[in-house]
Amino acid sequence: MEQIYLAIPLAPLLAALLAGLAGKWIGRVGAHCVTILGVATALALSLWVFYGQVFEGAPRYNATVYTWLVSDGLSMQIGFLIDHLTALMMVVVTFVSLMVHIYTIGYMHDDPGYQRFFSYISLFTFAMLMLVMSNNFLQLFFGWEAVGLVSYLLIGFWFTRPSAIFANMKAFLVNRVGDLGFLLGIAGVVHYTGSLAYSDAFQAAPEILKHSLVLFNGHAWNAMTVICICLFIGAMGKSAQVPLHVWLPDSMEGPTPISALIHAATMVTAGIFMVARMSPLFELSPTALSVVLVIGATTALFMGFLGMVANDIKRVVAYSTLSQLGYMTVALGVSAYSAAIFHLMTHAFFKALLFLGAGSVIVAMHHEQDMRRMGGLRKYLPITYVTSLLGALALIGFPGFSGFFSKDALIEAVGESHAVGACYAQWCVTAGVFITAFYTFRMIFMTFHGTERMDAHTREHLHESPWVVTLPLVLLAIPSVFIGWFTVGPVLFGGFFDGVITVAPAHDVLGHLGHHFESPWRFLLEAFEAPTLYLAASGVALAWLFYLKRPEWPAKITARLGPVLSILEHKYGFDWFNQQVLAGGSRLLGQAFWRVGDQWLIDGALVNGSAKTVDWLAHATRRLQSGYLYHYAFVMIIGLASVLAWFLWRA
Amino acid sequence: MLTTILFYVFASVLVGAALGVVLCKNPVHAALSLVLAFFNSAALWLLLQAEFLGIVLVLVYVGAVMVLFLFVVMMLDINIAQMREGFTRYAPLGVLVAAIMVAEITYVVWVRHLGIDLSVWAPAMPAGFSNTKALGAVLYTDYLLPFQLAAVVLLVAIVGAISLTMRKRAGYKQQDIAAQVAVRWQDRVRVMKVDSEQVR
Amino acid sequence: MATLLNYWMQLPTEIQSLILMVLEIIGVMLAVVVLVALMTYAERKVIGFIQARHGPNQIRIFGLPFLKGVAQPFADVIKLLLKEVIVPTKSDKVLFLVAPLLALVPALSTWAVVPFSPSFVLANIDAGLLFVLALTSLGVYGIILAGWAANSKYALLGAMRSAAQIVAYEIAMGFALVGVLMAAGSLNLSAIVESQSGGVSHWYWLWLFPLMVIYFISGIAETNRAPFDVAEGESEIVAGFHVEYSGATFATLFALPEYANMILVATLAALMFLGGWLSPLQGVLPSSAAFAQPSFIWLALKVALFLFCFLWFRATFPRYRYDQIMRLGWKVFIPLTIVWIGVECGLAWFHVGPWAVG
Amino acid sequence: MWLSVVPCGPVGRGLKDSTVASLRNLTKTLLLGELLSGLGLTFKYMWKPKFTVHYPEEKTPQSVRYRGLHALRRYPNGEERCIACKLCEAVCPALAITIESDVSKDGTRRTTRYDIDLFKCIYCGFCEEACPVDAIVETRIHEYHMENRGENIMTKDKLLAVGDRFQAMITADKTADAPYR
Amino acid sequence: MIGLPHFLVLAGVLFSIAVAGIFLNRKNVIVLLMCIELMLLAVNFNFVAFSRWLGDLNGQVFVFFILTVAAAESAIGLAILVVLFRERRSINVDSLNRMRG
Repeated sequence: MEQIYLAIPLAPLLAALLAGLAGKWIGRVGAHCVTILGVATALALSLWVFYGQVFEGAPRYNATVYTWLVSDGLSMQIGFLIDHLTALMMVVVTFVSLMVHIYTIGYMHDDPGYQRFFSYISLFTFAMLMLVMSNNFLQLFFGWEAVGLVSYLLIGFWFTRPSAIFANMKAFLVNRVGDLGFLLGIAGVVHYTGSLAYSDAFQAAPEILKHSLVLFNGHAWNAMTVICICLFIGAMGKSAQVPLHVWLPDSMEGPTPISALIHAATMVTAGIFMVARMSPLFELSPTALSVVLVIGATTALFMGFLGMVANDIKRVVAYSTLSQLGYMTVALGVSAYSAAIFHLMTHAFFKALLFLGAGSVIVAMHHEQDMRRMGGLRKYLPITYVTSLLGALALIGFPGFSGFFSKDALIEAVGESHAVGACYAQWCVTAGVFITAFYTFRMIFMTFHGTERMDAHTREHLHESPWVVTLPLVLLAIPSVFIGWFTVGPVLFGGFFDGVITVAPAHDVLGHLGHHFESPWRFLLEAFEAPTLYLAASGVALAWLFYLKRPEWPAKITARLGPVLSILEHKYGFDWFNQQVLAGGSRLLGQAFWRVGDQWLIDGALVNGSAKTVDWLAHATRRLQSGYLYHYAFVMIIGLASVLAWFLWRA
Repeated sequence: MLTTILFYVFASVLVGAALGVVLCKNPVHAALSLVLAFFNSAALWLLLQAEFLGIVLVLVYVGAVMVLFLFVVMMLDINIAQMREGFTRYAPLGVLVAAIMVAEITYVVWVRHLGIDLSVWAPAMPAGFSNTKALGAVLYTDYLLPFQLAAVVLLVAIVGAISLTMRKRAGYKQQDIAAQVAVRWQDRVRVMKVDSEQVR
Repeated sequence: MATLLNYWMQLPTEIQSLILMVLEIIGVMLAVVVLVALMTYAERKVIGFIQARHGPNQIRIFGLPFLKGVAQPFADVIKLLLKEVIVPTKSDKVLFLVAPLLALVPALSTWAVVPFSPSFVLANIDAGLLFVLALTSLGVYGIILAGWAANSKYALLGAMRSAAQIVAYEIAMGFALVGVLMAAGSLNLSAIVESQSGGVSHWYWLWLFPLMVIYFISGIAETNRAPFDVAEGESEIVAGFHVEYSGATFATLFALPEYANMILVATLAALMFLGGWLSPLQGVLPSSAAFAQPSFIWLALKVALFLFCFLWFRATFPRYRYDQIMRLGWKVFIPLTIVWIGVECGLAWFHVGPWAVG
Repeated sequence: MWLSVVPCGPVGRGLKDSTVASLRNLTKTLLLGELLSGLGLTFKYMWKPKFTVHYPEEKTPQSVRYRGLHALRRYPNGEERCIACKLCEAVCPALAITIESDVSKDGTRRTTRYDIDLFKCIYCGFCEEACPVDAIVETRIHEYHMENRGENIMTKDKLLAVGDRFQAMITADKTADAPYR
Repeated sequence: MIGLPHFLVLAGVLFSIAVAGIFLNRKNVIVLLMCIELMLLAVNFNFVAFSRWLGDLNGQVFVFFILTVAAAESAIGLAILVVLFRERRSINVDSLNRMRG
């Protein structure tokens, strides 16, 4: 088995290396063939592993493959932890990745960096697999950072564009902030447990609880809370939670396939996955869970608002991703880890679908991303339209679609929760449903319906995307629609994650819900009694009204709601805050350090200062160094007399 | 009594000679004063029964080093007037420093005693004591390595002095004496038989 | 006479010995001076003979009919002493006058340590050989100062030549004496002579023959005698360092020290290589025989032999060129002496020959 | 320089020849052969009889033709031979002779001045050869000296005095030489 | 009675004269060298005197070495001087400031 587990990440790695280092050699076809083969292998093996884990009841695998080094008793290893969670993640990652690979063939068709791109996304798959498969913090961190690195490379894939460079720098820097917290969390875990392995850390978790840290003005914090919050800060970075979400919309500068792969389906879910994986720790700290909950709820609602005003098709999808990540985080916050993972899975499918659909539209529109120049694409891109519509329905939680099951279960779980902030979270997520429905269909309507606002040239060249683009759309649409039916029962309420995710009995909202769960049908019917469905419907309706029926209304409303819109258009000022306050502050600080510390102290005082001192001394000495022999003789003699005198005086 | 007289005679000449070294305008006279100083020092050392060193001082310094000095002084065209510039300007300083040193040394010698009973004449040497022999005995046993090092120092000084002053002059002819000696008449002269001319 | 003796007896013994010492010194010095005078006569005579001439043969002592010409040097001395001493205008007058004395003093004072017989020596000091070396090295001052003080190009050049030559040959001379010193194991000249006792084969001339040759030739060079008399070099530099001297200064600068040094070199050679006052018949005749006894006569004969060699060489060999003289001194004699000292060390190590060392 | 390490002979000679010669040369040099032979020569000459003539006491023999101090001769009757023909003055290559003439009391032609500058005279004897009356001659006298300035001029009186004083010797010499002229 | 202090003071006076000489004859390298020789002589005096009074020959051995080194020093010094004179036609110390910093 170990070879199989090893093969799963190594196949994409090998493919990535081949495509990246020998890209010129193997050519475009060779590059995509080899990477698709690699990812397909990984998918096949993942499916096999998943099958073995889920249906054959294979035991949970936890073993070290390679010991990197042992330092002072701390062993740094590479190992695999294969259980239901991992298996599920592996399947999701490899599947979406494979779809993106295939899709990329079409999407990146004329790009000069073709092989490089394949190399990157394959490398990304490897990194993500390493992340999810790891059985210790070190490897997790490696995967975490590798994912960050590849995302940096991919966002800046078109590195000639200043905006891309800005975006990848932003993503990288914001992720650094999260990574610092993550690293601190890992350090805390290692400090208290003395081991990097999950199993040891989770076993020793109750021990950590006994410690407390004095931070911030003498307030004693429970060590576990601190560790968990630190870890969650990492998750905030990766999963783009407020306030570390700013990188994600900007990262849409990258090519669309990676938006689908990284910023919708996989990388951003790393944080969710990580928190779920760390559930034994988080469960011990209600405080941390509440933080998670509040942050997630805030993200879920307020990022949705932003989606309402965005005009860039990819940004709309990106904000919806943020919002949905908020939903998942809320689920984590209420200890409904299964719900979070479930939503992660369904979201991976339909969000990848939406992104790829958007990409298809963008390709068709010759890389025009502004929805205000679209409209009526329905008849030009029928497959894209249908699949996108399905994705959108799944996203808004149309009954029966996968998103419905996951989101509804999630909202209900929040409702069941008694955690601090649960009320706020429930309000947020419920309102979020309406928002989601509105902006999603706003996008659909603006893109595929209504008047055709594109220019004539573009319109003449409008045609459906090639099969390599549409095939992944179709393949992703299927699970987007149907996967909820089959999985809602076992995953959410069937003890799928027993022994993998720990939930304290007091927090077990899903267990509570599970008592009422009978079947997906029943679940479906119950939805009609809940307000969420109607909220979603009204959102769709409002979108229809604004963007199809009365397209002039939004402008009027916009005029009325100037300040609110301004806030939304400025994305609540996060960017401004980051740019001006944080970055500016940092710059100021840096400038201060530069001026005072570097230029004045180090350069001036230490480096140049020492040189100048030497120079000054040398100049002073130069005066002594007259070159006249007798001066030296005089000095020697006078010195001799003085020394003699000193000896006499002293003795 | 005789020693005392001799000491004072030699010492006063020595001091006078030293002053001559310092004050003489002409470097040749200064060098000669130094010779005199060395000579008197040698005499005083003989008084201290350091015969070997006394004679070596004369042999080495007076006989060789000072000749060298005189050589150089005489060969170089020295502008005496220029050399004396600043003499009076620095005289007070020199005298001051010298006076300070004299005072210090005198203080050390007369006041501090150095742990030696100063009032007595040095212990008499045993009969048949040969300063040279004793010195040789020490020099070739305890100080063998330093002695050889001193020899090396001298050798290096010789080589250094020669290599410093040696210069190749253009058009300087040298003879190879070995080759000259090795020459035989057979190499230079050819005996030829020449028929006498016939008168027609 | 008796009263004089009585008066003498009343003097303290220190004064007595002091007076005796002074008398001895004066005696030796007078002897040397007289010998120098005779030496000049002998020189002229011998060279004359070698050149098939008669040499001086006119001046007689008080007009006595025998020994015609013996008084010639005394006549010369009187002539020189009576002549005017000319001091050049631009010369360093004090040094010009002091230089001859500086040449004379070491030449005469060296005699203090020379033993003339087993019993008679002015100062029998331990480091006699060193003393000799030290004082011979002083002779150069007279010459160099004479040359410089005269403020004449020729004089200065001659002085430089002479001084360089003396300094150069002093080393070879010293090395040659080191060989003797090693053989005798003493620096005391009397001890050196004593250590050679036992017949002609015990004298050092046999075992140290190269050293003797080198010593003697170096001695010739030291005294600026022909064929090493380039310091005078009439053909190039007129008369060298004494070109400006005349009268008494000439006599004291040139004649006296040169001949005194010649005699000294010969004496030392005799002392160190030919057994000094030891009889050559020591081992041949029974030890009680009169001719086997050590005597001043033997020393005188040996010295005479060497002195004759001085004259003989002068009459035989043409003058060396200056660079050849230097080459001979530095490149031939010094290495040779060192080589022979090495040979001597080897011989002493294997106890071959009459060595004190080893 | 007598002591040198002797190199082999010039290139191109036979090995044996040059080697033997070099060895011989080397031995000669090392044993100071040439110097010793030189010394031997001088030593030998020291005992050779002296060539010196004890001059004031001994004198080397002189030819009758020896040309020394000048003299003016007279006839046996005491009359001066010189007739002031000035041939000697004319022939003198060193222009040492100065003659002035006048008629004498007895009406004959006679010199009033006959000077020979001995510093100029090169004792060639041309004057003697030129003289038709054998008046001016060169005697064998060569041991003469001057003590004052001007004494180098032999005046007529001095010359006649010399002739008078050594008349016998001059007559004998000329007689002895006569057959060969 | 002559004691050790006599010699020591004599050496001290000698040394001081040499020191003064360096001040006075600051322009003449040869005299400077001679003053240095004089200083060494003064030091040697102390060695010899102490050696005599302490009955320890090591002092004289030191003098021996000092003589050696001083001889070497003056030889080299004079050689430098000769070379210098050849270059500059002067031994004026004032013209020897090429080492000026």
